[in-house]
Amino acid sequence: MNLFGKVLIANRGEIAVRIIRACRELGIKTVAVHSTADSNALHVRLADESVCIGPPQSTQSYLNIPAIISAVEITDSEAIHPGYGFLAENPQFAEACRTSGIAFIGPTAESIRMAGDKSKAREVMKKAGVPVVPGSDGPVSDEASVVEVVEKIGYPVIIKASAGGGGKGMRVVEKKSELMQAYHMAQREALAAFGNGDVYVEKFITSMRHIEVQVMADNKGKCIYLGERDCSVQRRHQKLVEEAPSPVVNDALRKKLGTLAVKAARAFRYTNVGTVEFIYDDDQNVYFMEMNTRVQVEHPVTEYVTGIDIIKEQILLAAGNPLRIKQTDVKITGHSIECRINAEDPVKFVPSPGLITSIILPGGPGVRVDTAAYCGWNVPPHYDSMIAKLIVHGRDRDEAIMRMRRALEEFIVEGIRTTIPFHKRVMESDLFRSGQFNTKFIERLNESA
Amino acid sequence: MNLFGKVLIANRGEIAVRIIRACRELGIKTVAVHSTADSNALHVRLADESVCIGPPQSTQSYLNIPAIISAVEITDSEAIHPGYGFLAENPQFAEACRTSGIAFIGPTAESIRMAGDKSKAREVMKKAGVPVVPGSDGPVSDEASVVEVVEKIGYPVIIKASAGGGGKGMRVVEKKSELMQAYHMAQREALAAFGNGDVYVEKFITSMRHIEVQVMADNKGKCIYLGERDCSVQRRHQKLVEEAPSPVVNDALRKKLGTLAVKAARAFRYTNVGTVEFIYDDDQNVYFMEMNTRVQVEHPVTEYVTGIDIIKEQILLAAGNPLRIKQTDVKITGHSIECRINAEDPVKFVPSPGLITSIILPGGPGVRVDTAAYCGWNVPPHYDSMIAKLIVHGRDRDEAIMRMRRALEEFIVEGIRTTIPFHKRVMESDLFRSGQFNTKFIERLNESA
Amino acid sequence: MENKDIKELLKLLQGTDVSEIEVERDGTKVRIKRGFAQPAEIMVAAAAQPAFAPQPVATAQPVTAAAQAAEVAPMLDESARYVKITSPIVGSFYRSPTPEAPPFVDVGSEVRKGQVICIIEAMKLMNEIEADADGRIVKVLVQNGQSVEYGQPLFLVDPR
Amino acid sequence: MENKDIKELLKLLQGTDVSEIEVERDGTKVRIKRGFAQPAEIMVAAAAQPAFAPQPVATAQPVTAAAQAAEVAPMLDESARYVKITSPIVGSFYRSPTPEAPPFVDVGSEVRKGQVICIIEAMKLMNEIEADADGRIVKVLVQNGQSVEYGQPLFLVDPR
Repeated sequence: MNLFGKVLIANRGEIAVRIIRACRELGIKTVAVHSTADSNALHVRLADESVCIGPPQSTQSYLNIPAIISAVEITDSEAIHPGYGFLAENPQFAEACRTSGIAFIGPTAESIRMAGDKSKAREVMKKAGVPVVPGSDGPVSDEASVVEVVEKIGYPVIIKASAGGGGKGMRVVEKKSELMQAYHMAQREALAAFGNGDVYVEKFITSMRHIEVQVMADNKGKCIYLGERDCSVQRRHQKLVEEAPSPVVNDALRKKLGTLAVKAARAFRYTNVGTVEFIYDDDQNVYFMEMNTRVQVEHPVTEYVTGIDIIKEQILLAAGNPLRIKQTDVKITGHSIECRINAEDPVKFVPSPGLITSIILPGGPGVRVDTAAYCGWNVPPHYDSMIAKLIVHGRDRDEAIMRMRRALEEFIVEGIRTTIPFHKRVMESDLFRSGQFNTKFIERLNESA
Repeated sequence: MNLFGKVLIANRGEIAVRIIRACRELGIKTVAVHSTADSNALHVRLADESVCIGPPQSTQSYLNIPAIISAVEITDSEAIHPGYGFLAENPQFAEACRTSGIAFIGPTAESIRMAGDKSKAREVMKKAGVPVVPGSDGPVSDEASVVEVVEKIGYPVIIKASAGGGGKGMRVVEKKSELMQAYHMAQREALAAFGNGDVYVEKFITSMRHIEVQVMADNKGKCIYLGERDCSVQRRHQKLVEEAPSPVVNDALRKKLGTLAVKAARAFRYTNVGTVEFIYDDDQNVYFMEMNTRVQVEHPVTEYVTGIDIIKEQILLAAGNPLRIKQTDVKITGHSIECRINAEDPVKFVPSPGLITSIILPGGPGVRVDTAAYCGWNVPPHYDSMIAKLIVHGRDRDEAIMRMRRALEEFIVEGIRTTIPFHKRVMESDLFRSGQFNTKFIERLNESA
Repeated sequence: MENKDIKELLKLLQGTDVSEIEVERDGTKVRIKRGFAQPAEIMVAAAAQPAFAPQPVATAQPVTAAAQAAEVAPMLDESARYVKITSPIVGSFYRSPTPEAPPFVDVGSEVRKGQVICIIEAMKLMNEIEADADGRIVKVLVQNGQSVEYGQPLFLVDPR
Repeated sequence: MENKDIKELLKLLQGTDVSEIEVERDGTKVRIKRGFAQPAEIMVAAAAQPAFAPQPVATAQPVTAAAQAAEVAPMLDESARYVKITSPIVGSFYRSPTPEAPPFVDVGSEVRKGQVICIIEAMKLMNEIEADADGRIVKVLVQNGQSVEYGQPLFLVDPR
């Protein structure tokens, strides 16, 4: 088995801690990098070595490619794990690693680039036979083509930047009178944000579930899927609760989604762990949404129901090993739910950084906590507000929900506000317990309150 | 399904917290009882209500039957969960509950009494066809009978008090010249300790593994086993590390042990969760050792490999429900190990109570922590020194060991000393990793150091 | 670290020009400060909760009996000279021998050590509780019929 | 550490001009302060961190660069009037432009703002680091060829 001797983790917070755990279990030494705001962070305390790479602002520290490459060099690391966010889906970073002779724990720069260009990814999927939302073939370059596409697919539509992401250069159009203005606005925004004014048009699906499939591929052409995750509980496209399996996916649909996901991964020439996100609409249509070319925040729910350590497998794959798990080895057992605990006001979702004066984590059977928080830690205001992931497992969905309720009940954090009370409301709601909801869950939860 | 409305927990520490968790998941209200030394204890903070039942000394608080029954009465509780230790195996307590119309979450007083009288239990087992260590038939009442038995079974032998427990009234005899003195000494000790001078003789097995089987029985005559636990890593009969499955038990032996355990439980007319402990000697003989008529400290390793919440099932059984798990539903998946973390010096095992100034619990995949400790808690000197149970699960024994190593590595406790360094030594030792050891493990570990 | 060790420490300091000493051992921390004008100050900080420790009971779930104890606390501070009579057992508190009878004592009653002042029912048994001090009842802290836990204050007494 | 050890400590202090000593050994911590006429109390170690915060770096795994920073800390406290020049990037520290050449600066050198005082190699590039203050080099804090992290002190300068 090929193994790295030392891995540098180009991230912070719970995912950096998660990666240190996987490395330790594989006998690999770890290097933490950190900004000056994170000198006392848990990932720094737990790693074998640490390097301060810059001031608090991410652009000058966690997004600072030269500083990170230099940290690899001065610590003699062999590989970089990018985690999620920051540089994880930046093809230039993957390339910089390759140029410097550093193993990048993720797919190739080419796969990242192909999946990251949304209009290009649509084409690749169509060619591979993976259904995409009805829309234009590639970018629409003039007003006439826009009108033609929209007349074919019908309103509402969404105009998106080809190079896009993060909601920029996106416009939903409900009726004809708004179409042209929206088209030009989207082009202008896309140009300003990405230096590329290409936009494309898609049918806008208002009522959907967000269902995604975890895949794993080696560089010998083998690729498997680990079942789906349902991430329909979202607030402004921000996932808040995830679960596996999805309450609306049966064995046949699971196989269908899995097969499509593997097809998508192969089309992107994918060679690591990744996630293919699908739209599942009210008419039970499945459409490719996008591929996330990195490990995801919600990977633990899949780990819980399959017993597979995704991060460990990811590292082994990046070291050039063949997949050691066969598709037939993958069994889904019980049900798992994750709640993202953010340092935010639980009603208004306003960030609440500051000193944690007391923290008592839940424990006992079927409870997992992934966190970098501890008593006496000062949550810095510079980064993402997620301070912990609370993940439970039960024999079935009902047991998992009751377990999540009691775990939230015993999770005590003092000094800052957290979204724990929000999650209690979700778990107690009949809507969540029924399993019958879509991405408008939060709106409906607030209406019923 | 029958359910209690409110359960009083006649215990403290991690097991009280464990029981609160199970009750919460079943929607049952909880009442904590506590001594004045435990006013700030976590079980008191987490329970729905709490009652102070006496001063720090256990005899006047956690062993004070009238105070506990009164606490049930003033809180209108329907049932008592005794946990382990304290009153859990006291038949008078089970009887007092019955007399007062309180459900006792455990077997009947008769089963507790029958299994608690060791000489009687031997007889019951022999009659039921469960092998016991060669020895006398019941108590030996005169010198001639002692000699007769010993000549039949050969040296070394052990003389034990019939009413015994906790090492009192026990004498190992290596040769004939020591026999009579040991016999009389054991009688005298037994009389002093238990008010009953009856003793019996058994072959003393010097080299053995401690293997026990978890059973569950309802009051409709149904009884199943949940596989075995191996608890051979002991120090002075104190278990330190437990695992499931046992590295020396194959499917055939598992079935044999399970069948014997169910036979034993039936013979004791057992009606709750319990554990049948066996001696497994170097010649692969299996002998009944004793039955523990309560939940055990090490139950989590079985929970991890079976996915069954033993405490929840226990409460449902005590409420009169039939067993809802069939023997064929019980599947052993992966491997689980538990380390008992004590507030003790890791070399000399001297208790180290005091203020916990910092505590960071391990987390991530396959890690469970059962504890009542938190940052700012003052570990009282009056009770058992176990402050946490660290339990891991892996796809196989090797993964479980590596996971335990990394979990111990990230488990930080400041302010008091703990046995974490001891457990690191165990997990790193070739002897433990080989799986080939017996109850002399600690001696051999120290020799090799 | 016991008092004899502290005593020994104090002795050690005699005749030295040491102004302050701090010793931490086995979980006990002792700080001794000396001065000419003021007497020696000894601060033993063993059991006291440090500032950062979680609030003990207040943050927990509502606790019937403890909540009342909390109400009482400030009053006790105001009147440190009063003695409290606490419950020696868990049970139900009754102020009179039978529902119809007048209470054993009331605010203003003079009580003597050993005098029965209330009943606590536990396990269907009526336990007579006696005053453990001479004095005048200043306040009855528990309602008739209410549940009490071990150590819960029942009466405030102005001792004689 | 027993009382006899403390006694010995006290004896050691007699006749010295030590005003305070702190000893930690085998889990016992002793701090002794002397004299009544001494100047204002300076408690560097205590003030450095709030009592409740976990030790930041010291308790972690050995950390190459941070360990050196820790060594430097007390010195900085002694000489608060000195200015430190810190590394603006991560990389390898070199005192001279080529291995054969003399160092850019040495202890005692007068430097001016903007003057190149060392090189830090990062990503195969040699980055010239300039002094950000006028003054005299008091100490070179990093060995030639050693790795440095962002913000790590490189030189102590007595400013003008």
